[in-house]
Amino acid sequence: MSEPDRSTLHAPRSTPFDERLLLAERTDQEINQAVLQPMIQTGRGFWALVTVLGAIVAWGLYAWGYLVYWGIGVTGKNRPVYWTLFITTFVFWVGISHAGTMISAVLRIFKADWRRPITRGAEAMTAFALMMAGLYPLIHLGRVWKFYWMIPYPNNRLMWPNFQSPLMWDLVAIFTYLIGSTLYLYLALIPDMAMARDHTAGWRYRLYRALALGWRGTEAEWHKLHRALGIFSVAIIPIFLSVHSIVSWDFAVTIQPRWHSTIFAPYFVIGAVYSGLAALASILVIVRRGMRLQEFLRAEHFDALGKLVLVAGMAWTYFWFSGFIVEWYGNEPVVRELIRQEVAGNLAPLFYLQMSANLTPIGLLVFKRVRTTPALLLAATLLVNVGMYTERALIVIGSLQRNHLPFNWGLYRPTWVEVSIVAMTFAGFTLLYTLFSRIIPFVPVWEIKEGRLRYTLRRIGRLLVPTAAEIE
Amino acid sequence: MAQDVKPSAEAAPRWALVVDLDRCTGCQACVVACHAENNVPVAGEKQAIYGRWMHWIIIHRYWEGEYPNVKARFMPVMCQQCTEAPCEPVCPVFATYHNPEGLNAQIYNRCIGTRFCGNACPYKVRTFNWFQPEFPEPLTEQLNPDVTVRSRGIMEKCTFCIQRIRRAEIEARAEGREVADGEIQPACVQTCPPGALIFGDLNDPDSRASQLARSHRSFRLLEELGTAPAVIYLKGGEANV
Amino acid sequence: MTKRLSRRDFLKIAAGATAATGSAPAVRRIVLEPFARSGPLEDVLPGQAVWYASTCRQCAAGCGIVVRVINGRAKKIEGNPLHPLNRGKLCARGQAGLQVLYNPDRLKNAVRQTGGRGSRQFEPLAWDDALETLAQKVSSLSNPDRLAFFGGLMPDHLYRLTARLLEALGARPPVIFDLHSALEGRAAAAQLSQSFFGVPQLPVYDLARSEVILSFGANFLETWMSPVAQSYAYGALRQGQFGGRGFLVQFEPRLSATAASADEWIPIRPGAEGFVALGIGRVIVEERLGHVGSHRPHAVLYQNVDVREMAAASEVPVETLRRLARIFADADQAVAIPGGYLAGQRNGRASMLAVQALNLLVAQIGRVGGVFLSHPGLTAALRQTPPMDSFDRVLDLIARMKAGEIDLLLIHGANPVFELPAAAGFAEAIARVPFVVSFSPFVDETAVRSDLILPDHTYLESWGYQVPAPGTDRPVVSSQQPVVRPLYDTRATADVLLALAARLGEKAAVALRWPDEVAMLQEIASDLHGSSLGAYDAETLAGFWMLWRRYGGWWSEKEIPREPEATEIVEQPLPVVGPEFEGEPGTYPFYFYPYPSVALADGRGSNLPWLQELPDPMTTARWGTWVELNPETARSLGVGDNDVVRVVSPYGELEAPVVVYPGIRPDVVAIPVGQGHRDYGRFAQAASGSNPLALVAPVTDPETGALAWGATRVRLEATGRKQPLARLESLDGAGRETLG
Amino acid sequence: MSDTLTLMALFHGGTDTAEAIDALHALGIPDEKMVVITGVPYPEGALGRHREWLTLPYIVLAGAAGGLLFGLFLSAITPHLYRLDVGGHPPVGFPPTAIIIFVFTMMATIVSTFLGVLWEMNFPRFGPAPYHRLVTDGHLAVLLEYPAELEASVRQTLEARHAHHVGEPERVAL
Repeated sequence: MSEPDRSTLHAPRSTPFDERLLLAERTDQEINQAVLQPMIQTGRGFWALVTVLGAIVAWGLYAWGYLVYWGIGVTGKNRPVYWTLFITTFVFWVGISHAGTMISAVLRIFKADWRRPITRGAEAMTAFALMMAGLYPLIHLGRVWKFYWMIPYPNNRLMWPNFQSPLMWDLVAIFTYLIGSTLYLYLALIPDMAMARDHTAGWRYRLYRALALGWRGTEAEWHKLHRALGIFSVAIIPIFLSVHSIVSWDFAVTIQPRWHSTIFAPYFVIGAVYSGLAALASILVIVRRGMRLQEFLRAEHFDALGKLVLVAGMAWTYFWFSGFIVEWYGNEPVVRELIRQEVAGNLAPLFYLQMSANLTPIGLLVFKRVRTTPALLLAATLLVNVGMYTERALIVIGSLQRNHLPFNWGLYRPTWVEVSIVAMTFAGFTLLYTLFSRIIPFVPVWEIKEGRLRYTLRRIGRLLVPTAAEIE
Repeated sequence: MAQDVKPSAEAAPRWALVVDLDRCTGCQACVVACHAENNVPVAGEKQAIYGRWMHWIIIHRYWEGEYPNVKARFMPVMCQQCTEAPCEPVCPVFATYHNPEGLNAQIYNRCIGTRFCGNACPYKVRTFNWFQPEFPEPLTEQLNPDVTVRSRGIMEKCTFCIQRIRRAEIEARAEGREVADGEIQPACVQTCPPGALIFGDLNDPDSRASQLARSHRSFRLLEELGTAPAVIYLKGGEANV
Repeated sequence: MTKRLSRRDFLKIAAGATAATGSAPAVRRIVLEPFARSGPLEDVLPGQAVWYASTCRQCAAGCGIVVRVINGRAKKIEGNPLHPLNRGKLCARGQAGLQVLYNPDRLKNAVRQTGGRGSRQFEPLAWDDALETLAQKVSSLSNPDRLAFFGGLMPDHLYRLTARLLEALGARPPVIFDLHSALEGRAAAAQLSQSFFGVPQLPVYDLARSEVILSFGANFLETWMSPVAQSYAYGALRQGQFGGRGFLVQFEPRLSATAASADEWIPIRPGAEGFVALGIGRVIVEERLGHVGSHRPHAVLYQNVDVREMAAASEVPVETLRRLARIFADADQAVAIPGGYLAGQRNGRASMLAVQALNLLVAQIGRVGGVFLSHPGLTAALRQTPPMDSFDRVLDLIARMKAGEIDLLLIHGANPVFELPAAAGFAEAIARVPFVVSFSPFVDETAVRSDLILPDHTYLESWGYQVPAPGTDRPVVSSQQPVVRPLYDTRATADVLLALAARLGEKAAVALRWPDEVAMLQEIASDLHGSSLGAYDAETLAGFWMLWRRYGGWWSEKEIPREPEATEIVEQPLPVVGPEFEGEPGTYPFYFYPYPSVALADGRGSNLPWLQELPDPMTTARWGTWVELNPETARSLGVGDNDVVRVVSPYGELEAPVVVYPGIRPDVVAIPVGQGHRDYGRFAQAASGSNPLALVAPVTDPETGALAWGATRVRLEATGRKQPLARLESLDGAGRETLG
Repeated sequence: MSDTLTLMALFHGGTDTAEAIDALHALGIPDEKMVVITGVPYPEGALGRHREWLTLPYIVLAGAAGGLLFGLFLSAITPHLYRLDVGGHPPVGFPPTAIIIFVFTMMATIVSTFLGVLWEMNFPRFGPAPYHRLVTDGHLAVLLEYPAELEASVRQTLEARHAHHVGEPERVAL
């Protein structure tokens, strides 16, 4: 850390606004530099991190190869627990991916100005999380070398895939979401690429020049870009809703007790938003410190984000409860058995971990101090994701251990292969994100500048309050 | 059995397996017969301990009461060949589908191993090839040429010995006659010493299977799920009058 | 008139016959072929399935089988639909026969064990040299008495040859013993018939047409005697044409699969079965139960029986005895079966007599639904079946071996080192024999201890015949023919003996005059030619021989019942003998119950992967050995499922995981037989398990001399270790059918 | 007939720019002769210029329609091309069809929006174009074409609004 940064993001009470307008005193040039500098100068820590992550990914790839060579048997799956950690992690990553659009699309539509500095970080998270999620449907296949039979074209014997299968819905929905979020990310990136192009040399210049596609910033270009982004942010929201609903239907369409539930779709979506926003908060706290972006990512951003997480958490609790009460009251034998396992059986540890890890943060985030203190916020949001991961494990693995015929019940023990591959995706995600933050301006410079344009200081009595112009 | 007849298959037979629980002695002959007929591999002790076994037919054993008034009952469970099979629609590549004879066909070479069908099946009768099956030489000689040996990563399950059904149908056609009732016998039915398994066509009201299916003892496994299985159980412990 | 047959006719017959036997399938269209010795048929029909009829040798029952052969490779074994014994049905072990033939651990040629016995270093040996060595060993015997032959499950013709050879050499007759038969109590049962009906023949119990069956320790649906035929009958008993449902009561300390199928299971004190039978008999006599009053003359049988005492001794309340007595006596058809577990007690004979007497008492002998003897008919001549020897003859042989009175030991079809109670000391004894020759196709525990292994063909490659024992409702001979050419350079032991005899010359050569076993079989089969009884006949001997192979034997078309008449023995009061057990009740509080595994029988099945993987019907366990404990016993011992316990008897000990078993007496510990092989192939050795015979006391029932395998007491010690057992069922499921 | 000149001027603030543009209008230089290049998107009309009409929405609609048809083909037509019954379901059921159609419609919408906007901006265009690096540092560049005779007045107008770097636009390779 070059410049000494304050232990908390708190503004001195005396001048509540100056920090908000801090950028106002900076010239565009300074802003550019503030963004580009940390990208260009990478310390030893960075390379150390990259090496470690790279090693983990490499090991994970080996594990995958081992899995393909010997067969699914090297995982802990058995009858009846046919889906395990892979699908759990798949659901988890899809969940994480939901924050990006939530932030940049929804907030763009509602003209929430505080979104500006964090949109890009969020969108990048979406794209990378989806890439990781996309691996699992392949990894978990018994014959991955035949995966292309799921691609909608008349493959061998002119057969088309079965569009009644939720896995097909999954495939296309996730693919769509991946394309969507990537294009969205890139579209909003073009002007900044131009900016970077104008201020760099060497390979970076060539890269940025290519990515800028010859952007100049004429009024027409700006206008068209805005229109496109407008359409995107409207179009991507239904997609983001559909994706996790479809993932939930992978489970809900079967008659497996505990899976066969109508509330699954919204429950999964809200859970996704909860974990996604939490993950975003954690990442922002880390990146902010790592890349010295204190100027851009400030108290009010984390405060607002924290509030969103809080709301999502409450909504999740509500949905969880509405699902649970019906199951509990219905008292259907297998479900009853599953609930018994959760409350007092072999699933109890996971269940209590899930509940505590999901509910505690809600309690914490009520306090502004927590929302605005990096360490506390990080703790709270990481806890959320521990909870959400456990929740997915309980739904996927837990439910499968029981069924209508007690004779056929089973248990599950993960193996090193599964753990390694799961670790691989976590490392892979971090790696992509780290590299990304060094190549792409982490905060959308033009959006910040645009936002800065809208503020003027207005005097109300003794106070100087910033007021945003209601123009678009 | 009207609800078993699919409109798409008016003329076609509806193969069904009747399991008379009153006759079943749990002797396991059917299990080995199935291994031999369908090239079902063995999992080995380590895998077996972990619940990975390959049998297409297993005999559930249920305990009732406590010593000394304890009773044990046997219940052979194989693929129920459901009419409304939950395992079929979920397969993304049509590896499992409903054939015109009402059988729940599993196309091994289509299967990519999502194991979705395994989760969807409420009877958990689908077995997955966790590893490449091993047949140390010369055990390969025992393999039935009429049935593929499944590679790793593939779902498999009881087929009602489709190869035997086809063999009988072809023979009958060659001799220009109908397939006689009782002529088709899956391996398990053929060997069952107490004659607890009866195979036949439900669309033929006179077939032995149909007659037994009409018995007051008959029930389906997990009937309440509405999967309309083609395996019909006859309750034990009472006479069939 | 004689029936000439074409293959087409044969189809009809196949259909007709199966319809006649009333077996489930109305039609079974399989064309059976005789195995042509030169240029087998399958060579001319590439890819075409050919069916050969033969006989199953997986146990002594002698079921008829047909084998599907494609391109000279056996693909599937099925029951012979024409065979009156098993009527197209086959048990798990019979189905697994393919893996005997194609077992990866078979010996591929004759071998000599270089580096001494047990070295497991084998050196291939040309058959000529092998025979030369053998002949030389035999002729160099100082005294023919120093030659001993230990046989197990032998085809009849081989037994004949052996007996003749030994006789010609002046040696003692072969000792025939295998664990499976001992567990069935074959020897004892034969003796029982001998003294009861005057013939040493195993009786046939007409289960199919019986209304009430009292089964005393006879697990006739699993391994006892002729399980397939009995299961077939059981099916008829349950859902017969007339809709009736017979009533089956099983007396056993452990709820076997048979008991599970029974209407009533009475967990009886080990060895007290006789008391129950006597009690019931006494009640019948006292209360003049039954219709005919036929028992008047038999009152004497029970003169020194007191019902209360019997009830007390057997822990079966008097009311139960009364109830059962009434049910049994009132039934039109009722039968009581003395099972193998009785024979395995030191009061075996007394118990079996008491049980058999019940049939006499209610006049069920030779009656429909009662006890029969299988009619020999024309097959009488062929009935030189190996008499299962009782255990005391084995002990006597062991003693002679130990005393160094045996110089040459020949072993066929048995694995005494594994099958005999370790305490009997066969392993030590065999070490004292200068030269041992095994005919086993596999390197089992006994073969490893021999100098020479001259592997016999497996049964699917062999010729032979067998008169099923116990037979069925008509005269039957099952014929055995090779269904494939021998895979390896093995040689039929019968041919080896013939060649040996030829080399030895003189009396031996005269006694064994046939050029090869087939010639011998043809001669034997010719006895049956020209009978009008048979299901078929041919004009020429050649034609007959062809059909004999095509049908897989010879049997009468109609059933010919044979009503045995009881001997005078039944005019004396029945003996009341209590059981005795090895081991102090104080130190060894539990009765030890080693029972034959449905899958592995006495252990000869444990080299077949299919059978290793086969779940035990009751525990659904595979691959391992386990200890069955009553839940209460387990609780008092502080152990649960998969906890390893040490089982200690005065003669040895073993460790195995516990199976908490609701269907067993609290004072009984049951362990399945079959596992614990040190040799006998990869699959047998791979399985985690141990041989319960290490615990069994080598004692006999003084009356019959049968091995009293149930007469040992043990104690249990928890080890604190856990060892998961490969169970099919989920232990969490707790054996429930539904969650209800 | 007099030839036209082009020149580029940089401004510091939006206000100056706006005034300059109005003045240039006054000189009779029409909007289409002017291009304003900024590093920051200025709100609509901030520089007092009119909007031109966009084809983008129509491209998007067309794309969406195409996606819908493709989805319809996959979910409703292909099941008939190779008929296979599953689980007692009809070959084509409403819910799966709805999902597939929806997803493909959205996919097409997104993709067509992206391609559409690139097409509208006729990107990528790397060739040299009049541009100034200072733009991304917050300066506003006005690029204008005018008849030679207005030279003096134009320059003077621009000076008056504190324009700098006034002169022949350098064509930068973008």
